[in-house]
Formats: sequence, C-alpha cells, structure tokens
Amino acid sequence: MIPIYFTGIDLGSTMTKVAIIDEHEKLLAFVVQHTGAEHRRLANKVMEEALSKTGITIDEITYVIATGYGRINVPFADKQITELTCHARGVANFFPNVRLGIDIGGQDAKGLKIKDGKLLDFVMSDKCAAGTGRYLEVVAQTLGLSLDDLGPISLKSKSKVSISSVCTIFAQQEVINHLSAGVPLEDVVAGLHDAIAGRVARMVRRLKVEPDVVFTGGVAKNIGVVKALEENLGCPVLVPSEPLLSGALGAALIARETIMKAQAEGKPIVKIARKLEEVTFFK
Amino acid sequence: MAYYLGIDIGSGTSKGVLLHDSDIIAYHLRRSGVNYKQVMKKLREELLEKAEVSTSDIVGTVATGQGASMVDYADIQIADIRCCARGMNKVFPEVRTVVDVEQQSTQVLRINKQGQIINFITSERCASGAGRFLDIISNVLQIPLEEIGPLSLKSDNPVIFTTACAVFGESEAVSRVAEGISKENILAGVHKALAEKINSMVDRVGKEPEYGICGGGALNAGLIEWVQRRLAVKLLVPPQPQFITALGAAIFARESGNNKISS
Amino acid sequence: MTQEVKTRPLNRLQSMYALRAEVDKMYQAGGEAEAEGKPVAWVMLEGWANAILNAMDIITVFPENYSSLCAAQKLAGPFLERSETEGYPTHLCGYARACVGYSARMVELNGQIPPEAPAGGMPRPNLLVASAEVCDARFKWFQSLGRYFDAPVWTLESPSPHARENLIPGTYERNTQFLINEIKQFVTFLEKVTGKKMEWDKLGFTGDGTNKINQLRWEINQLRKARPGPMHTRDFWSVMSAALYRGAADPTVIVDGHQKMYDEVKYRVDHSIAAINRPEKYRLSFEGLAPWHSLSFLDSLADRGWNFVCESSYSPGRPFQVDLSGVTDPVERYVRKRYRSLASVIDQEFGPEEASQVKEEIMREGSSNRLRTRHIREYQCDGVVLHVLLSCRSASSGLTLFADQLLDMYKVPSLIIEGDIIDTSLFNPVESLKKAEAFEDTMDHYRKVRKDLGMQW
Amino acid sequence: MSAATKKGLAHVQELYLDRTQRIRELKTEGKKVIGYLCIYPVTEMMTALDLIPYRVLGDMHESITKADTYLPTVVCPFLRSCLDLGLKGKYDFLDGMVTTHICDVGSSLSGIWRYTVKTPFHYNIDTPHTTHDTSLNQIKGVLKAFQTAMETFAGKKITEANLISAIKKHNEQRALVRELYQLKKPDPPLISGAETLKTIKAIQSLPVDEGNTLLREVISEIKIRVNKPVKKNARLLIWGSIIDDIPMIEMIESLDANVVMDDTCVGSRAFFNDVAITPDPIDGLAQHYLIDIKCPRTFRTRDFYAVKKNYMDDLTSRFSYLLDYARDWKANGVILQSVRYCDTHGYEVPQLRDYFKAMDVPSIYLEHDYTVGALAPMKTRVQGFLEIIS
Repeated sequence: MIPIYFTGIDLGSTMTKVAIIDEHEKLLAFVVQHTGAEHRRLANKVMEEALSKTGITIDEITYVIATGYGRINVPFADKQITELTCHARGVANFFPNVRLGIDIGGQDAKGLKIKDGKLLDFVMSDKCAAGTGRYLEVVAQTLGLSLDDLGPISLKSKSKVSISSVCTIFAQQEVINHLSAGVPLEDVVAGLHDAIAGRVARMVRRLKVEPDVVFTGGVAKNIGVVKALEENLGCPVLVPSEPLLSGALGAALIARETIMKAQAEGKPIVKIARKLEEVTFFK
Repeated sequence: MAYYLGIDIGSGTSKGVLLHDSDIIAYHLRRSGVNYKQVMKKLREELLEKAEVSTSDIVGTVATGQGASMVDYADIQIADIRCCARGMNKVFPEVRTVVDVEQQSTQVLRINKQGQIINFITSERCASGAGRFLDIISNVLQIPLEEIGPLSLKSDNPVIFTTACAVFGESEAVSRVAEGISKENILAGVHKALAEKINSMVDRVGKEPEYGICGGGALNAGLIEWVQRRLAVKLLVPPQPQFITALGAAIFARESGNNKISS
Repeated sequence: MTQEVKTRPLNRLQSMYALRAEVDKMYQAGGEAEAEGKPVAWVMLEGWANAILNAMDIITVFPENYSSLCAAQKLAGPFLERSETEGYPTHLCGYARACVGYSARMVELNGQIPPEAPAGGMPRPNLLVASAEVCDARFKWFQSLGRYFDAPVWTLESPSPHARENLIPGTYERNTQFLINEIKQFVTFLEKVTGKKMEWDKLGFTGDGTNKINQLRWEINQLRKARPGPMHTRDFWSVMSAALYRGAADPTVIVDGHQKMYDEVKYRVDHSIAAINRPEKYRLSFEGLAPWHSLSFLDSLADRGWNFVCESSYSPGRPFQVDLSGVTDPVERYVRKRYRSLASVIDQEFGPEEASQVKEEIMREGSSNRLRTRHIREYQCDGVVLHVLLSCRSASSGLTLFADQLLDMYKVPSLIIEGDIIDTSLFNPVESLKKAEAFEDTMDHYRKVRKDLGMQW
Repeated sequence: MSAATKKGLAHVQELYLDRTQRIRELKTEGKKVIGYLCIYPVTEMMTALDLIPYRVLGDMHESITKADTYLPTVVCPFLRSCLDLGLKGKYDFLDGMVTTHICDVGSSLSGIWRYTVKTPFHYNIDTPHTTHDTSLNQIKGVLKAFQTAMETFAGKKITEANLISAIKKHNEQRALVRELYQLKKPDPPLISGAETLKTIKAIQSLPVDEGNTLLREVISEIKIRVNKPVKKNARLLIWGSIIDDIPMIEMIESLDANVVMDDTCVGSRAFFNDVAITPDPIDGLAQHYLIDIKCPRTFRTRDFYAVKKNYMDDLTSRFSYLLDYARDWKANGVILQSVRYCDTHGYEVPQLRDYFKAMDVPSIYLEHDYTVGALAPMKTRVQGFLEIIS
C-alpha cells in the first residue's frame, strides 16, 4: 500500500514547531522555528520548510493536527487539540515511563500527570509571568545575555542569591540591585533559576511527583533550571533531545492514531484538500 | 563658584543635573545598565565634562532613584518622589497635581506651593501602568518608542486591554497582532489603559489644578494626549521632563548646601 | 546627635519581656497536655471561647498566633508553600495558609510535630473552635482542616450588626440572648467532647481574670496619650499575645505582668520618657494587623522620629460596670459582663451631648466618622499608617474610606503601606521607607493646616 | 403590563442588553425599586410591600475606575465592579439597597455604599454564619426587625396574607426555574448555559409576576424551537462563585461541551428550595434564608454535636446535592470556578476536589478575575479538561 503521512503543528507564543511522521511513527522531518507575533501567521511557511525536508507534498499528508497557543483556524489542519494532550503524548514517546511532565514555555508553565501516554490531570500557571520563559527572557535582556548563556553561567555559582520579587519586572530590579551590590553574575542567575524552579515545583507538586519526571519546552534547554528543578523536586529530571518538539510530535502521533483507529473501524479516510495559506485569527 | 549636583539613578536610565545658584548649567543622561556603581561614576564625569566644571566646585550632591544608595559621592539621599515634586515646583510653581510616569512605576503627587507632597500614590508591586509597559509594546511591535504615541492617536478603534500586568500585556498585544488587529489600535489600547490607570490614581489623590506631567513617559506626546483626554484637563510639560527628579535633587542639594554655609 | 545615632531607636519597656515570654508557655502547655492526654483545642482569637475552654481545663492553642510567630522567625515560608501544594488558592489568609501547611506536614509525620516547627510547635488538636466573628476565614479555614484531622469543629457564633442596625431598639437584647444561647449550646458540646461537666465558678474565675486584664490594658492605653508617647506599638504587640491568648489560662501571672507594665509606663509618663530614643517628631497610629515578619521596619521609622502611640487592632474595650443583681444564670452573667450595647459605648465615649450627635450621624450616614476616628483625636496623631494586607480582605477593605474620613475630620493624613501578615515576599521595605520619607512632607503640611484651623494639635 | 414588544428569549435578550428597561418604566409609574446584593435578602418582603426587588450585579465589560478609591484591588472584582457602578450613578434609580453579610467584602461594601452612594433606604441584614438552632432562632428576630424597617420605609404594614401570597409568587418562580432546568436534562439540552444565565438575569431584573410570565414563555418556546443547542461530547456541571455575565459560559460552550447544570449565584442556587409556608411565615423564611440556600458563606456540618469528625461524612453532608445534580443531569465533568480573591469559595475548593475525586467525577478548578481577557488562557484549560474526560 502507498505510505501515508501525518503532521503535527504546534503554534506556540514564540516558537512554531512542525513534525511529520509516517504510519510507523517514524519521525521524517521536523522544524522548530522562532516566530514572532507577526510571523506566527506564516505557519504555512514553516510547514513548507518541513515538507521540503522530506520531499513529500502537502497533498500526501493524510491528517494534520494543530496544537498550541495559536492552534485555532489553521487552514491546513484537520483538527485542533490542546498542547496539554499533545505534550503528554509526545513526552511519552520520548520517555514511555513518564508520570509527570513539566513544560515551561514562553507564555506559561504546565504540569502534566501522565500514564501510558494519556493525560490524567494537569496544572497551568496563569496571570503571572513568573515561572515562565518570559521571566528569564526579560532578565537575560537586562543582563545583555542570550537565553542560552544563562544555564552555563549559573553552573559556576557557589552561593545563589534569593530573588524574593514575584513580579518579573521587579525581579529584574532586584537583579540590578544585587549586581550593583557586587554579587557575582553567576550567583544572581542561579538565584533566578531557583526562583522559577521553585514556583513551578510548588505548582506541579499538586499532581504528586513520581518518576519519570520529564521536562520539556524552551526553558528545558537551560541546564541551570534543570538542576534547580531537580533540587526543588528532590528527584532526577529527564530532558528529551528536542525539548521543544513534544507538542508537535504528540500532535502528529495523535493524528496517526486517529486515522489508524478509523481504518481499524473500517471507516473511509477522507483527505481534505489542503491549502497552505496563512493562519488567520478571524472567526 | 558654588555648584550643586542632583543625581537620579533610575532603573532604565540615570540622569544628572548641575545647578549654579538656581540656574541649570547642564543635564546629562545615560542608560543605567546593570551596574549602578559604574553608571553613577560615569554620569558625573560626563556631566562635569559637558559643563567644564571640576569636582572641587561641587558644594553639594543629592542622590535619588532606585540606585541612590550606590552613589558614594552624594552627601545625602532623598526619596525620588520628593525630588520630583520639588523639581516640578521649580519649573511650574503653579502645578498642584503631578503625574510622573517612570520606567518601573507611575506616581501621582499632589503638592503645595512650596513643592511639598501633600498626597501621593504610586503604582506598586506590579509594573502595570508604568513606562515599562510602553517599552515592552514598542518592542513587540518593533516600533521605536518615540513613534508609538503619535501612531496611537491615529487609531479608530482602540483594543481593550484586559490585563494590567506589563508582561502579560505583552502576550495580549502579541495575540492581538496575531489576530491581525492594526498596530494603531493596539497602541491606542495600551495608551488608553495607561491613561485609565493614571486617571484613577489622580482620582485617588484628589484633583487640583494646575496639572503637570513628567518622567520619561512625558516624552511620549501621544500618552500626554491620551491622559489629557481622560482627565479632561491640560497638562503642563516641562522642556526636559525626564530630568525633573534629578533637578529636584539638585535643588535639595543647593538648600542643604546653603544650610551648610549658613551654619 | 552622634550620641543618639548609637542608641537603638526603640526604647522598649522592661516589663514587656516577662509578658512576652508567657506566650511560649502556651506551646509548652500544649506539649505537656498532649503528653498527659489532656484535650487540646485549636482556637480563634475572639471574645468568648477562651475563658470557657480554660474553665473546662481544655488547653487552648491559637494557630493565628502560631502563624505570626512563624512569620516573626521567618519560618512561615515552607508552610505557605505547602498549602499551595495542597491546592489552596494563594490569596487566602496567610495565617490560614501557614496553618494548613503545618497541618499537612503533621499528617505526613503521623501526627508528630514537624521538626522545623518553631517554639516546640502546636500539638495535634482534639477540638477546633472556629469563630464567626471578624472574618470569614476564621470558620472556613478550620472547617477545611477536616482534610487533616478528625477533630470536631465548633464555629462559635456572635452577632456582627452594622452600626445603624445596631442602634435599632431591641437589637442589643436580641443579640445578647443569641450569645447566651449560643454559648450554652457550645458548653453542651464541650461537655459531650470532654465527658466532663462545666464547673461554673471556674468560668467566673477565668472570665473575671480576662476582664481584669482588659481593665489594665485599657488603663495603660490611657497613659499612652501622654507626650512624648511612653509606649510604642511594638511593645503593645509584644504583650498583646500574652494578654489575649494566656489571660484565661493563667490570669494571676498575666494580671501581675500588666500591673508591672502599668507602673513602668506610669513612671515614664511622670518623667516624660519616650518610647523612642529620638525626638518625637511624629505621633502615629498603626491601622490594620502588624507586619509580623518585618517589625524592625518600625524601628527604622522610629529612627526618623516616628512614634507609634496607638493602633487599631487588639485594642482593649473601655471597662464598664453592669448591675447583675438578680442575674443568677452563670452564662448570662458571663455575657452581660462583657457584651454591651453600641448606644452605651457611644454614651460613655462621647458624653451625653456629643453622643446624641454621633447617634444621629450613624442613623444618617450608616456609620460614624467620629466613632472610628476618635483615637486619632485622643492620641493627637500627626499621621496614620494603613497596612493593606494582600491576603486579608476584612482588614483591608475599609481602610481607604477611613483615610478619607480622617483627613476630612481632623486633617490627619494617611500613608498606605502594602504588605502582609505572614508573607514576606509581599512587603517591600525599601519602597515603603521611600514613601515614608515623602509622607513626612505631608504630615508637616497638615500640621500647619490643623494649626491654621485652630485645632488642638 | 410590560411595554416590551418581544416575548420569551427575545425579551430575555432585550433585558440582557438593558437590564433597567422595565424598571425605568415602572419607576415612571411611581413604583419603588429595592436593590439587593447576593441572594440572601428576603425579596418576599419587598414584593409583599409592592416594592420591586432588583438584583444588583456588576459589569465585567466596564473597567473599574471609581471603586479603587474605596476597595483595594486585592478584593473580589465582582463586588468592586458593583460598587464602581454605584459610584458612577448607574444604580441611581434604586430607592433602597439591602445587603447581608454574604462575605467580609460584601459587608464592608455595604458600609461604603451607604456612605458614598447614599441610596435613600439602606439596610444590612445580620445573617448568622452557622445553622445552629440558636442561629435559626436568631435570624427570625433579625428578619422581623428587617420587616419593621421595610414597613417604615414603605409606610405600610405587611399583612400575613400579603406575605404569604408573596412567598407563593416567589415559590412559583422557583418552581418555574426548576422546570426550566428540567429542560436541560435531555441530550442535547433544550437550552444552553448562556441562555439559562441570561434568563435568570432577566427575571432578577423584573417584578416577580412578570418574571414568572417570562419564564413560562421561555419554557414553552424552547420546547418547540428548532435551533436548539447541538449535541456535544461533554455535559458539564458548573459550581462556584457568582457568574453574572455570559462570556465564560460562551467560551466553554464554544468548545465540545454543553453546560447542563450549575450551582452558582445567578443560577440554580436561589431557586432549588421553596420557602415553606408556616403558621408564622417568618419561620419558613428563616429556614430558607439560613439553612436551605447552600452557599459557602454558611458553616454547615452533618452533626454539630459529633465528638469526632469523619471527613468523608462531612463532605457528603455538605456536597452530596452536587453529586445528585451531576447524576440527574448526566454531567460527565465538573468545573469548579471562583472569581479571584473569593475567600468563602476558595477554602471550599480543595475539599470539593477531594469529594469529587472520591466520587470518581472528574473536576477542574478555574480562577478568573472578572475580565473577558482572562478567558483566553482559561480556554486551553477547559479544552484540556474536555480532552481528558472524553
């Protein structure tokens, strides 16, 4: 039979991710692209890029699931599913024994209670940027550092400071005060990582912490936060090689399951005619 | 020659004002960066260079602002709101209600004719309703800070901003952009929200004419217009609004300096 | 000047230390009680239960006090975080959240006191006595402790009419009967729990003890009107716990301690010794609950010449006499000795002529500025600090209105300081000190205004 | 009679767009309108005196500007909104305002309202906080005093006959609301959650008789209409603090869910128990307004004299009615929601989650700050929850 393909597209607040798999769950291609507000609408371009890596055309894709912050009204998607469910599925694909998933993205932090790849319960941060990627971005900005620098720097710390301000903007103020008072940069950054890890840890403990604990999202690339999380949770924290991909991959896997289930039930597979158009946000 | 120095180490920028008697000799501003110790040194050096005045001619120095405690060459520190009140009082003696839009916070002060604060309110614990909100938005939209105000006035239908948090204000702006709403309307929304916030602060401290606005936010003609519309009053804007607090500090320096001489 | 700068800003009362130490006995007693298998009750601070419980030999421990104790020792953080983990919203009362965290830890340790608990900790409760008085948290919180303990909860009712309805004829008598009947039900419940009968003369003893303590506290507060103010609000807070939490448990010692304190304050008044080691530049009232974790902030204000001469919370009521001849029922005697009508309070506070004005004002406005603000006049305050608590609705909601009334009546300005009773992260001392400095301008300004209007101070 | 040209849901919509539509007419006819906050004031007594009870609500679409002066931003935004509207003169048409100690902020709002908004007649009912016998006894006296105050204001007495007929009218309204909720039991329900909320809001803006007429119209209309709600995967029960506008319900119903039952304050809470008609009518009213209305503002437990507490028994005695709701309306998920800074509901949440967990009913807790914007992040949570329960 002719091979069939599935796509998951995850439109996050700052990044857009696409994963293309085949019916054997083989990951054929993925793109993780930094996309600003304006550019999120151009998810079609990201999709094209992913396709070009595989040589598959859009018409050969059987089923597309959109997830993430901007999932609504993706013209070339068959279905929208929340990043919560998709992350759970994607993370379980990286680490089958995962029981607690932690995802810290640009907009929010999530805790996912997972069993056998299924989402059982979740918690999400709200109303406050503390404990999200933004928190670190804003501070990195102040320090004139790139996000990637923070982790390595913090590892040098001998005695981290404590950052008491919850508000991101004031935490930034606190950072400046510490630095001006001559506190070494690494201790300040370590303090920040501890602050964010502390908040997230408090939140996810509501779900009960049991291994495997898997940490995904942009912030998971920051080794400093990974260490801080391990300290705060008192258990090892696993990070997949592509921590940003779990949502898109999960979406693709769910797309595949949807079709496989339909086939098993002998339902006809209707492929929608896909137009690679800009994402619109008008109802 | 007796010179007096006012140093305002703010979270975003630091400013210095040099007074001779009651004449302003020189202004200077530089980004605060992350080390107040450096900025306060450089600030004085560059300011005195500009004015061609030597350190030995400085009779008194007052430090104010977030990093005031870092200014080792200051005689005393004075709270920034008091300096702001005093500075505004010097430029516009008739002003009784002062709106001071700084980076981290917005203050509304009611002052008497001596420039004493008789009531005040500061936006606290949260950078909502502060200049920082505008920075963040100009950043999101990739429009220079000085252009966002005027652009906002072109709006036909300002979006309603529902969050007060500067950081979430950003995400809200992000999603509005994503929804394809025009930058004008988004900017108008931000300015409107800020004006709204300022209005309720003014209500809280009690309205009393004349009205003045200062701080970095007062460089934003659009914001001034929005606040004027909301308050339905005319706002007096000093020529160098971002220096008002430093000016006030310099005035305090002169006063305490004079006390020194007299005593 | 240099001499002064060396001394500590606060001049604390020597008699305070002994009383403050009494509070630790609460936790010792709790520990011993548990060892001896005596019943332990966790209790809310209110007017009625404490004397009754102690009369029945039930050991009383006050989580409200324990939470503030944890905060004062900067040890509340982990308990607060634990309550968040337990799923309690973070805006809830800091006392409650700390207590929930503590309880959760206790259950985790099979009822043992957590090793990190300060002052020996609170023993496991056999009984929870909540209160419908002052704020909702005080009964919601104990009810929700059912997650951790099988101790029964009694929520002790007490009427809380608004001033205007309170002046309606019949209200006082109805509310008095309500209290009497409620307390009788409460006692029946306690007898059931303890399997013992209430010994009514004991209630007489504990009850009168607390009345005597209230009397002394009130007399001390009268002395505090002197210039310079002889007793700082920090001393008031330090001994408040002993008076309110231990008064019924150990009346003789607490009465004696207050007698000593009265003598010391009297001596200070006679020799015009101030509560601060700086010239008394400003007299202030502290409105709202204390920032238990940051009390030293008041020292830095004292350093600027701020003397906190009075406060709004935990103030003793003016003692009064009632004719109880013919009243034999012990509960009725207990209630009538301490519950009085708003009308008679007003009469006594203001004297016949002003009293009628105040009552009219209440009928007209619903409340009386004069009633709420009279201590500001009596203590001749230059300013008021309003402590807006981010985790306490009931203590925070009325404050700004109070500030307006105050300015309007006596030209006394208010400074709003945001913070919390427990959560340090919600208080910003640097910001607050900055505002305090600016507020001095304001106090100077209004001092002039009051002078121009020919007011007394 | 109502000048409203429209009937049924169309009339509901009219009143949704302008709650004061009918009230203003009645004012011109010389009727007096009594505003009441929350569901504890005794509306029967108002009706008995030919005064029109009018539910005071907030407006989540209007930004709060005036109330900040009196209520700090760390208190319930719904109550801040109510005060804000009062301060802006939006409730100037009220001849009276009646409050109870629904919560600490509600109580201080009452005092602030009295002092600032100055509605001609203002009364705060000191409703006890427990269901003790003494409390039941106490509220009888409290309600009698309230009756006297109302009579003085109205300049006439409430006869027993008047009071009983008023109670009957309000009971009729309760019965009609229950009948309306019966029509939410089919799958799909005959009326959406948003429509239900609008309807309740509408009848709380009308004299009781007109409200009853409107309810009858709505009931017969939805029985026969074609464009009824569509079948969805999830049938939800919503519990919690006040929801007085539709955006949140609309957001939920824009997803794969119908809101089929609620226990909220502009919802079933005020209507699911009748007021018993007792020899002394006050007894029935006391029972209803202290015991029967189930709001977290009242402390209740199975047996006040129990010497040991069994947590599960306690939860069951307090919350089993919610489980009944879930079963009778075939809800497969519960949304626990509370407006930010609500203490009374806040303490309840962990216990409710324990209870539903034990009963094997999936639940989720949502906290909102009474703004439309805050709904966007909530949408993802709700959808995530729906994905879990589907």
